[in-house]
Amino acid sequence: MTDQQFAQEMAALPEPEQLLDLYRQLLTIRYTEEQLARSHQMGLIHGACHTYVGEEAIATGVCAHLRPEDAVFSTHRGHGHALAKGVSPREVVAELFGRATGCSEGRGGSMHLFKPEVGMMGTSGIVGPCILQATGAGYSFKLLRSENVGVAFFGDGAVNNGAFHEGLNLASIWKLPVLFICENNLYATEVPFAYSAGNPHVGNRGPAYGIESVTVDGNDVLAVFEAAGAAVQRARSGEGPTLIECRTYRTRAHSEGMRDAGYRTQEEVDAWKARDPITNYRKWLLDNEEAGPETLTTIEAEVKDVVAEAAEFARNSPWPEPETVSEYIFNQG
Amino acid sequence: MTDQQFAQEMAALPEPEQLLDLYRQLLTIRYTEEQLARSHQMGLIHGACHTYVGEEAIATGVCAHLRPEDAVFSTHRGHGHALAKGVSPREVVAELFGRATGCSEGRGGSMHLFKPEVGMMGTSGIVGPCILQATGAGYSFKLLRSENVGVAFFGDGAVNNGAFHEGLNLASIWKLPVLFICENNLYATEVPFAYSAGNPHVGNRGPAYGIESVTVDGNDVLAVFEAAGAAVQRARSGEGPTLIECRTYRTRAHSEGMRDAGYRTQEEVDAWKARDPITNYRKWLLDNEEAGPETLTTIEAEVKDVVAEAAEFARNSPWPEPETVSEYIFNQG
Amino acid sequence: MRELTYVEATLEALDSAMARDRSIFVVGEGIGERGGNFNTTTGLYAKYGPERLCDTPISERGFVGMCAGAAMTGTRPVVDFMFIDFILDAFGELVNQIAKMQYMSSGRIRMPIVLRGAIGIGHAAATHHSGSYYPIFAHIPGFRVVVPAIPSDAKGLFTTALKSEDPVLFLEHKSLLFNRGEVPEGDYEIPFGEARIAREGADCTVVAIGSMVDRTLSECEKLAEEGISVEVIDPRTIAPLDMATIMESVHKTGRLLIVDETFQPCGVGAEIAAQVIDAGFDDLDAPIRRLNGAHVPTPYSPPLEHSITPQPNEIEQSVRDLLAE
Amino acid sequence: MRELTYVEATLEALDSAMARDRSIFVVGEGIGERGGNFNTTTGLYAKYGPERLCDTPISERGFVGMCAGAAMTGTRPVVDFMFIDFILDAFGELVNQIAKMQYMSSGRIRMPIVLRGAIGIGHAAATHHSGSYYPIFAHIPGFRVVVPAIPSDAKGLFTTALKSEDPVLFLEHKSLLFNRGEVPEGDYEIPFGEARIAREGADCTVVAIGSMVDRTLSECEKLAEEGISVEVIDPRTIAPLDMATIMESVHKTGRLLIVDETFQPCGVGAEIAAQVIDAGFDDLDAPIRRLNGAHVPTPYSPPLEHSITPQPNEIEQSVRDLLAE
Ligand SMILES: Cc1ncc(C[n+]2csc(CCOP(=O)(O)OP(=O)(O)O)c2C)c(N)n1
Ligand SMILES: Cc1ncc(C[n+]2csc(CCOP(=O)(O)OP(=O)(O)O)c2C)c(N)n1
Ligand SMILES: [Mg+2]
Ligand SMILES: [Mg+2]
Repeated sequence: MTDQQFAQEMAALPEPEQLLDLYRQLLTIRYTEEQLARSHQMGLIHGACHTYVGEEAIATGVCAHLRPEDAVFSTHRGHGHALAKGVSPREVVAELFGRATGCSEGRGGSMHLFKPEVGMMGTSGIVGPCILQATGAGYSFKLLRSENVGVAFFGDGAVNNGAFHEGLNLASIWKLPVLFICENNLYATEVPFAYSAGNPHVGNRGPAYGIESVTVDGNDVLAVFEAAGAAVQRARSGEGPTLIECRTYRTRAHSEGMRDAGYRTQEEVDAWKARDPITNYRKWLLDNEEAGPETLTTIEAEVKDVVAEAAEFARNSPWPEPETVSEYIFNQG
Repeated sequence: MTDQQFAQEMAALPEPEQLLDLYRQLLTIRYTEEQLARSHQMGLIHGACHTYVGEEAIATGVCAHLRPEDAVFSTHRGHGHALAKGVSPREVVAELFGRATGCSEGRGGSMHLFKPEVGMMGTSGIVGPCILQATGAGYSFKLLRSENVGVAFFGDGAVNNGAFHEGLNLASIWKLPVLFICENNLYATEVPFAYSAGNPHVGNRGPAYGIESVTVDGNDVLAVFEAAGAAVQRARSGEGPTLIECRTYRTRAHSEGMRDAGYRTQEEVDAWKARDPITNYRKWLLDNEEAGPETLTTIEAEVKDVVAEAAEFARNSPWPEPETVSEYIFNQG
Repeated sequence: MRELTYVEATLEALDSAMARDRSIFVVGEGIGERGGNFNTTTGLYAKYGPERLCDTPISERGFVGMCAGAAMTGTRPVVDFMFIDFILDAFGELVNQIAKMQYMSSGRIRMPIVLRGAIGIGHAAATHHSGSYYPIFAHIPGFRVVVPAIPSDAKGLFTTALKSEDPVLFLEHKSLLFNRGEVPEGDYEIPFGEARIAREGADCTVVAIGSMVDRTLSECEKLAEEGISVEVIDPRTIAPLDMATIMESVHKTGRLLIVDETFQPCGVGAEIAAQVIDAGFDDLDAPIRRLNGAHVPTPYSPPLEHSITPQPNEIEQSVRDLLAE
Repeated sequence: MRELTYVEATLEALDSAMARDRSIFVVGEGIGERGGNFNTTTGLYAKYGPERLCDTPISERGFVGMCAGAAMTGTRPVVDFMFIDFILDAFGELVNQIAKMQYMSSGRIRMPIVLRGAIGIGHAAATHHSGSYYPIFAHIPGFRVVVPAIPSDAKGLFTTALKSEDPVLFLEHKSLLFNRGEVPEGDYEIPFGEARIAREGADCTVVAIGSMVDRTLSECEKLAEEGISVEVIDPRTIAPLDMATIMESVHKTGRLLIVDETFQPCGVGAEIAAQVIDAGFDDLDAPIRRLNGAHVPTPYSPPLEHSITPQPNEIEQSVRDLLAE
């Protein structure tokens, strides 16, 4: 199937009322990340902190189609996925602050966010496993005859990893209900994908596994929404997995506090900043008269408050008790 | 590049005198394998024994282009590669008999054949590593500014493994002098490749890694010879790796003593037996008047003798001394 | 009581569990219609079909990681590795994901996965098909590690494994697979962390693991004729390890030998010895001795291979040495 | 003598070796122009270029297997993992290929590969970036396992590693990397298998590993004020393990404590204890004690993380307890 045919098969645009939900979601991620970046500078976050600034459209566009029973598996850059899947800013911020009220009760931190109650099955400090685990969720859902889907979010860096190859092939041969969402932000830390991959395209890798694949503008929330909608529909109706390459860019450093020079030019950063997914979507909403400026300003203020309150909540939350440190290793005993 | 363009770029046919060497090599593998199969039945071989019967054209056609300094890395089905790379039938048979005179001094057995002196860098009981190690040989050769090449032989089963993905990509991005020879015999033990791979073709996987790839008839020693010649030339002249899918079939059981029914039909086996690489090549030599029947009969008798003598040698060889069992773990100490 | 082989015993447990619990499925190479390289799934494909007996590509990392995801989302995978050596390609998934998942998620995600395979040295399988590696899994927090020595234990412990919410490594020594023994009918569970006293005795304690249990017991019969009374303990699970039973025995005998086919450095014997010397220092009348497989990759040739595992005469001699101390 | 940080010390060794030996090359993620996540290759890219400081895709299994093949064919790869945790995805290549290659080939193939990375708990790195895993590598035959505690040892041992024909795991604790210490100029080698007596003493022996060495030494100063004289031994290499030095010390002191951040079960402390109880039973005046990191995946939150490594007061108390026995 060509990309074009695939596009025609895609689900429709969001319903009007969903358009504002998308905007709210984009902002929730952006403001939370900016809050985390500030908190990191203040020493309130203890380990690494990889923000999702510039890539918000992807988690937002994909997760808009998901139910709590759908299972999301993510990476080191996973705050946005957790938020979009329904983990509250409170729980995310508190987790990064290392507090007992965090979504992993302080055991996880930035790279280990869990809330199975809403289908957030974890972020991972290791590149690769999320692809396999999403495939496994697909296996469960198929075996259990449910209509749920498994979703893996991963970076371009994971594409060169054996987990990508094995996971996509397994999902293909058993036609599992899985979405493989590659967030191609052109770099793995400072190593360009164009250097590290013999084939610098991801969206054309589907045929190597006999699965559908497509490339979309990852900074365009509506484009992501459309492609993901079609893929979710395919998955739920038993037609198997889809690989979606979302071309995007992270506009902050790889992780907070790290240098952000020497490997990419200021022009490149500026060009991508001009394609900011939130600014552009805001403009689209206004241009298409889907919302007036007051509505948007109100949403912005509301989200700001939610995030500020989340940081406050996190700061005031208790630390986990050292006595509990050996709990949860096993379910039994 | 299309397959056709690629074919045009290929090296020429073998020189006339080489044609008989190829025949001799094919027979050496076939007779040695048949000897090993008989010895296995007699209890002279102690572990597993995977024969190469039906696939001899591949090792023969590829290794005809290699020098002792070129490095071959192989699999569990590696007797043919060892023989074609210059390990003597004596050393192979003695190794399978577990004798001190074997090419690995009895430490290895069927799946661990080593003779670095002729560039036989090992067969492996684990599916996958040979792909990576051949890539590494390519890295060495590039760094050392030599013209040597690394060669990996592996089955269709390895294609679904992460090692394939990672190895081909690494060889591609650094343009390493490596040949990836996939011996697609349609099954991994009893599991059909058509079942286990979302994409049942191997020869079209090159573009996923930005490398050349081609499919040839693995039962046609001249076809393999041509494709390998072109690939070796490319590698030696710094143009990078090539993936060659050789379509073939093993006509004996996966391993000696194993059942060989229930997963493939007698018709399929018979059809492939009718395409026997040795019978067909013999016919080609006669039809094209490259050799008369007496010449071929003489070669056949000679090789038979060599193999019989090898078995005799192995039977009369001493066992390794248990006192030496801890030698060679480390180079020092 | 009727007798079954070790493999038949686990097959009975698996069949019964799969009949009872539709969320159990098995993955592996050749475990479908073929019934497994070691007959570990014979007949199940016909009963439960291809989704629940799922033949896989040679993608060990892939299907282990996949099964982790499945276990996290409501099903109960059993990974059948054929030879356990192949698990090493999935080691990252095991250590960083499977073992840690319950902890990282503060107990809200479960990891009911069983990883099974044939271990051990023998049959000239050579170094890529002779590994055991259980001391490594006991070192890592988060695994249950089961090494049954007899068919009835294999069945009871496998039943427990198939009901566990935790990741279980179920390791079956190749030289035991076709041994026969009495096996009760019907379902029964043997809890993890309870050693079996394979033989009672008063003069010396021998802890023997896996295939070493039978080898030790035969020597004990000989020693008994001379009036030497050896107590033989089979821990059955390496993690959790039933130190209480071992401690109690050493309290009685004052002497301890550990016989284990796997490598000595940082092995199970080391852990047992270290715990006994810490908590049972005053009980000891002699040094603690270990007999292990040689610290060497497994060689192929039979005389070499034979020389690297603890032999009956060495077991006997070690007991005599301890009694002479 | 001039002082260098631990990282500067290994960098000096690497630079010197690379200048001398053109067959040495380094692979890893961000070890090229960037100079390594922990500055382990700073400045070398400019000197030796992209072929010898080779940035890799995130293909740990791939580049480890590749480096195995390179080591087999005449070059000397150094794999820089940044965090050693990432090595687990290459475990199959390590155990089944790298560790066994010399043996399988009856010594005719060499495996001069150095695998380095940052280990250890600290800085809220959480459970995917806090592993050490060296007891596992000591368990497997075929590896040299090096865990330097001070900059001068780091330089000398790294120089030895870079000349070794055997596979070496060179493991650098994150909390030591930027510690300063006196480091001799020029090339020098420290042989594997020779422990360093970090402090002489007569009353009790403490074997401390990696980051635990300094932590133990500070406590010993306090105890010395009370007249308690502790001998502190830093094994420096876990494989080979210098048991002679430890044995000799225990012969003198009669008491032994092992302090190690890694997990207790089947760990290095277990191995040391088991060897001492076997060969040094009569030397012991007290049980052998071990202090280890808690047997739990590393939690993120600082108070939890802090609670799982052996703390100074626990070291002190353990020594006191042993002396009271
Ligand atoms: C297996 C593994 N190797 C290395 C790392 C170190 N690491 C963390 S993030 C990262 C880059 C990831 O790049 P990409 O997948 O493109 O994601 P991005 O950070 O660009 O979102 C690396 C190499 C890791 N976490 N896991
Ligand atoms: C990593 C790994 N998994 C499983 C096996 C068991 N095994 C040995 S041979 C084989 C089939 C290999 O098939 P293929 O690669 O197509 O080679 P063929 O035997 O057909 O030549 C399998 C699964 C193995 N050796 N290594
Ligand atoms: Mg990226
Ligand atoms: Mg095959």
